[in-house]
Amino acid sequence: MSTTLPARTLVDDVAQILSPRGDRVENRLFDPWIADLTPDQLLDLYVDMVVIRRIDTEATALQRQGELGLWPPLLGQEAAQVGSARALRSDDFVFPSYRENGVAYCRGVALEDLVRVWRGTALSGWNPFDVGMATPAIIIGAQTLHATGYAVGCKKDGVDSVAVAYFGDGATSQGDVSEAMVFAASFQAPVIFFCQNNQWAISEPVGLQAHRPIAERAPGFGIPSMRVDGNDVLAVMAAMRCAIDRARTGGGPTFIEAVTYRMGPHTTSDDPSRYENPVIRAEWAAKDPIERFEAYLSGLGLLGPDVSATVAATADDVARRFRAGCLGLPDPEPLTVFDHVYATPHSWLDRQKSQYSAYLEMYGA
Amino acid sequence: MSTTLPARTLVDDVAQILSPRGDRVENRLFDPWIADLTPDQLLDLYVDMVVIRRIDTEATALQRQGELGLWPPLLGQEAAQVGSARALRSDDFVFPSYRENGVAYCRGVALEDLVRVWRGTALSGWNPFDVGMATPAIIIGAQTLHATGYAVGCKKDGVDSVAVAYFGDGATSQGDVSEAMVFAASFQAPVIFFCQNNQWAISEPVGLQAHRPIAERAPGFGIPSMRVDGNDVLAVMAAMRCAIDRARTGGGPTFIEAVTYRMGPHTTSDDPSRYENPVIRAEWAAKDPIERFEAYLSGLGLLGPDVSATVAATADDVARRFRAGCLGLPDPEPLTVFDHVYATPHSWLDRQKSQYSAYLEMYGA
Amino acid sequence: MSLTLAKAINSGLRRSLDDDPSVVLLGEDIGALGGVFRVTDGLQQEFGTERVMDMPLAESGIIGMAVGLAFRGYRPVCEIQFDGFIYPAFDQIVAQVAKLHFRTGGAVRMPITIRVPYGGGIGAVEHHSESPEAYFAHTSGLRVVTCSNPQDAHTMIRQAIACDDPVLFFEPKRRYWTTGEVDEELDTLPLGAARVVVPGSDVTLVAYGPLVATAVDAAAAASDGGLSVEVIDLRSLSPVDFGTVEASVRKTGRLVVTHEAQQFGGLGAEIAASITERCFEFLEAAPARVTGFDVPYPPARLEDHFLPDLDRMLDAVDRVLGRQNSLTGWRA
Amino acid sequence: MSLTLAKAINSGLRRSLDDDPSVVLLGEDIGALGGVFRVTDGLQQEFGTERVMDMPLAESGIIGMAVGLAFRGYRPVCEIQFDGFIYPAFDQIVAQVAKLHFRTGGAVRMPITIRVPYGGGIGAVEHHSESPEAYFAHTSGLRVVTCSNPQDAHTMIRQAIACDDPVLFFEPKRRYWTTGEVDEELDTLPLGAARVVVPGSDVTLVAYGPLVATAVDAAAAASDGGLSVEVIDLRSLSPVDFGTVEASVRKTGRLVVTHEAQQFGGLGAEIAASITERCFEFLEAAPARVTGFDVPYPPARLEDHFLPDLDRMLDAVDRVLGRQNSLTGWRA
Ligand SMILES: Cc1ncc(C[n+]2csc(CCOP(=O)(O)OP(=O)(O)O)c2C)c(N)n1
Ligand SMILES: Cc1ncc(C[n+]2csc(CCOP(=O)(O)OP(=O)(O)O)c2C)c(N)n1
Ligand SMILES: [Mg+2]
Ligand SMILES: [Mg+2]
Repeated sequence: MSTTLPARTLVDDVAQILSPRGDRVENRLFDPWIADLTPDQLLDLYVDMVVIRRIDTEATALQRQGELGLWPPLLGQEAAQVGSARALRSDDFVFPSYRENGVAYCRGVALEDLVRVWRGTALSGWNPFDVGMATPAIIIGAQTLHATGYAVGCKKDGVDSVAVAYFGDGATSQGDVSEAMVFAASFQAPVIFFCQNNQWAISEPVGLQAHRPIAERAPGFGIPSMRVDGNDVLAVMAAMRCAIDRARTGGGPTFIEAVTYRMGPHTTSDDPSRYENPVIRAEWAAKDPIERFEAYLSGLGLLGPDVSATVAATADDVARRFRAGCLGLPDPEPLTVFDHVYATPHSWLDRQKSQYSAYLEMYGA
Repeated sequence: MSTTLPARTLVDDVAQILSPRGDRVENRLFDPWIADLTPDQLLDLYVDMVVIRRIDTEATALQRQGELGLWPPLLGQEAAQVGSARALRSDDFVFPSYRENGVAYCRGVALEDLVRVWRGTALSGWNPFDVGMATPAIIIGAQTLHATGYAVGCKKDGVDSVAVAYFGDGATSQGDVSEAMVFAASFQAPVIFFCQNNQWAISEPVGLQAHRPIAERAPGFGIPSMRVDGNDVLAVMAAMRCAIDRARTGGGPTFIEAVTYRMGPHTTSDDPSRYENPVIRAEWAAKDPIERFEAYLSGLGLLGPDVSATVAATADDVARRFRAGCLGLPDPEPLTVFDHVYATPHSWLDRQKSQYSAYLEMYGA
Repeated sequence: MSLTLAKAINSGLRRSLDDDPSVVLLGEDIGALGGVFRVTDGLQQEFGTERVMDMPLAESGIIGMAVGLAFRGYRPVCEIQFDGFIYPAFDQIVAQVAKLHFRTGGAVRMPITIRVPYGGGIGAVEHHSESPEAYFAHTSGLRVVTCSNPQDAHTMIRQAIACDDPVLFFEPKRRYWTTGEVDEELDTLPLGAARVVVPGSDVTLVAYGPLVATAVDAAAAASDGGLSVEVIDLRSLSPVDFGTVEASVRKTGRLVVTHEAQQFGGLGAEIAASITERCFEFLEAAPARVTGFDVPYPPARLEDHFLPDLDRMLDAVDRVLGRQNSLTGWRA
Repeated sequence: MSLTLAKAINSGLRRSLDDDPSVVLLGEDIGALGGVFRVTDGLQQEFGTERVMDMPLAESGIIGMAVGLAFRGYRPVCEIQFDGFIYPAFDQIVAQVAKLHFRTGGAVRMPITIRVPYGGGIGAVEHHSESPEAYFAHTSGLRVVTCSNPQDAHTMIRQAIACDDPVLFFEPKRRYWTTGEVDEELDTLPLGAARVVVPGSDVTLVAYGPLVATAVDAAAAASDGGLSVEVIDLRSLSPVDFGTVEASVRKTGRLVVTHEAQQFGGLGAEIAASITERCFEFLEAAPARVTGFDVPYPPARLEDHFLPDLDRMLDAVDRVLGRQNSLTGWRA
């Protein structure tokens, strides 16, 4: 299968495999990349999306109940996250932003680990090396450079693992993201820039960041790009598999813009009623990634009432365990505030810790 | 005259009006933009280039003699600087890097003011508002954002002045330059990004910064761009006039890549023998901007021996005055080190100044 | 008029926009949303998108563009959404905003105000609770100020915007909802002046921004124990009004400085060192510092330990008084 | 073997590249050119372009890429061409390099060395003579060191590279051409330790990097006048080896700290404040600071005034000894 892409933006229109109504659309470039998917695998993608939406809804509820400090919903972006994450191997490495909880789930992050950061018990929920995925990056765009450096390392090591940077439409304005493209092109790094264009950076519409489709930016840096319907899990997977194959076989970086919509608030602290046009929101609701895939699978006869009931039960079970895991997270011990600042002893900090320990002893921990 | 440019790179090849041998080449887009140049104006461009080269040579000599701490030669880039600077009005504003001494000369900067920075007597050679040009920016790329902000201000003020950012090929890797393009496109700022691609960033060839021609980068940001022979003063002027006209008439930003070659060292501290291929250097020597224009003007019958002698005498005279101006620059008074840190009184610094003044009094200034 | 600190800044911004057509507001989400803390609420509606401009998501771009606008005669007021997001703009602030007036021998002024909601105590995720003021106070060419109450918030933001120098304006985000009387006409202190907020005679306690309220509480608690603690609200961090601090220490002979920022190389060190230089002979004890620990800002469930509180302040008061305290008998 | 300081770093880099295949060098112009100061001279030739990599012109990109390489198990050594060009990378250094180990609870190490030629005295243009060490010393999670002689330069760069924490390695550029004996096998002091370079009993003079040589000269001059000045080369700026400084001050009772960096909020303040806290009762006078002024680094023709020299150090020595000095009788 060819991995050569034209230097310029691959697709001028948003590429689809499924129409918003769930009809199969012919796509000569993408079709081969998903031709091998078995009915079970298709169903797995569906289950992933349903479960992730359930986790996301539950997390929002937990935040409303005061159990989480904050939560960044991914509602509406399930296909973009599942389709891309499920294209990866376990030896690949993901550098996410803060919204990739769906990706994290697919990488095998434990349920309670998804919320440590948002409950405020830790700054990271998991060990990145256990799951091949860094923990949330909050500084917009910074992780795109990390992914590039990691990919350069893979190339040095002579392995065919790849790195993926996830980021949003707003992030494309940050200098770091452009620099990442410069470095990735310069060193032909096996990295995929996966941009979820969910139309918003908090209250700012994508039009403030870019006057041209975001996918058009990469070719000028020497990086081929694709623009894909981010609510079409198969199209996303096809694009991602194509890009990954290029990276594994020495083809260098690829940029993917997954066009989607943030159906929830930016975070649970946000109030989109101040800036969002409900008409446009309603239009996007009609393009829901899960409903679309449901229609497709039903058409294939894969989604009878039995299956649907099983999936719902699975999702409920995950939600229950997720909630229990969250509520069971212990508060960290006071003196751990001094841990892991350095990997080796640091006289100043050691003294400070010793003094605070004396303080706690005197006044009671 | 139309100011509409296609969104994508305007010219795939490097646009010329004069061949390296000085023959007139037809160029349908550019020709109209220089059709009005009179013989006198053509000659003026020539004199500018000759004088600037003379100043540049003199400055290198002054540095070798210990009279300047450093000098960044612009040898080879005379056409790029003169052609662009002479397209501007006095109410336009230039944000240069450190190498734009030719531009500064064209903007009317006094001869001795060109070297204050390089002699180390001041951090700026001139008052930017006197000549419509900021003083050298050494942090690579930072000035592109200043130009963008200035241009947004012009637009706010409802005037048709424009801003120009000068920078090099290496600068295009800096995040600030990409951000400047984002902002300029977003606000449709009347700014021209003028990149002198002189093939080198100190010892690094342009290929390390970019795998595609630099002019291709802007369109992805929504900014039309042109790639022009930077050793062809007429082509540069045509491109610049076209871009300026777009900016003045509400057409927004334009990116120009002037393809040229740094014929000298990066600065007088540099040793290109460590990294430069002399064969390629020799190829570029054959495309010299002054010789080319000389041939063209001679062909037009504008450059007889009399004229040449006058030009040489002018250049000699400028060089003499330049040298005298440089040697006459006074050292700053010790206590001026505290001046202009703030525009309004600052108790801490005022105290420090007073204490150092006491110190100087005790130990002798 | 009784206002929250956030609303007091909002009204200060409104007055500045009203008074001077060269004032423009730049920032992420400051328009329709009114900023994530609603500090710019309603201003874009009132003054239009040319005066209150939503910016692309790039802090270096925002500050760099402000520099260009200042060249053109504007007086930009930039909002950095949270303390931890100022670093991408560090180069433009430190190498351009701070230096351009000096670089150009006074020809180019940079009357830029950079508003930064800062500090912890709101249970936030990483990068949303930092106190980076020392970086900027150490940078020649910048002024750095911070407010602790609605009246100062209103007056100082207007003074900062009117100032011909660049000003970093740090807003104590956990005090945004503190309410207080605001008189828009009141203009008692210059921007660079500190204020004695609680007079006292035994110990001088210097605080600023979010910790002023805590320091005042500590002084009240101390006073219950028969101690007279003088609390100074520094307000300006560059320059520091050492005259006011020195006068107090000459009286009390004992100094405690508190801030949320990390201790090593923080403002507390400068205040301790400068006061020691200025009135060594008046000091009865070494100045003590009560600060955040020298760790990155910790997760929310640990921030109560990181943040200086009343008890830690009182412990330091005991220390400078030579009374029993947590370090009595402590050995490294 | 007698080497210049620059060559001593070069040989340290070579040994590190030799000893550990995970070491990679990243920077602008470090390959064919060997760096603008030739510190990496010959290394790309010897180790190839995969170990010694010229980087695109973007400091944030360089450090961000180093972070990714560290994730992958590499030990990147980044060169920032001059002090004043580190600020575009500030966000990656402060928000990523410094915090990742803490953020991940120790799972991800950042053994990144960032080499920075720093300081003035070479008659350079703007941004080429700065001393930004205090910004980094104030940043939790970073280690900051600086060398003053060829032997330390060689040993310390190897220790920094071998260290599992991120290290800012400041190189005193005006001392690059200082020559001295270098023994590659010598490894006497740990990276965090200070060194007494001139023993003395009357005054403690603390210096680091480029000013150690000046301080030693000052001590010699003082000794001609019958004074015994103890000079300490700090070497490590985070952490500071306060044990060594404290021991000295307990003996002398008098402290002078000197650095090129601006004074307000600089390292001198921290050293003065910490030493005052640790041995207040031993101090005979307030610690004095001899530093660059609180102005942006000035044009070359003024740098001799900006930079602390022997005379200003001796003036401060006189001050802490209560002798006649430039501030005798001075009033604000
Ligand atoms: C450097 C930086 N500046 C500002 C912010 C505040 N902020 C958090 S998310 C966000 C919007 C991001 O938009 P986008 O990249 O489109 O991602 P999305 O949230 O839509 O997934 C902003 C401005 C930040 N986290 N980091
Ligand atoms: C932020 C920053 N990093 C590094 C440097 C050091 N430096 C000075 S000029 C230069 C190369 C610039 O190349 P280019 O942009 O092509 O301009 P040219 O010198 O060729 O005119 C470098 C790396 C700098 N001045 N600023
Ligand atoms: Mg978005
Ligand atoms: Mg160049």
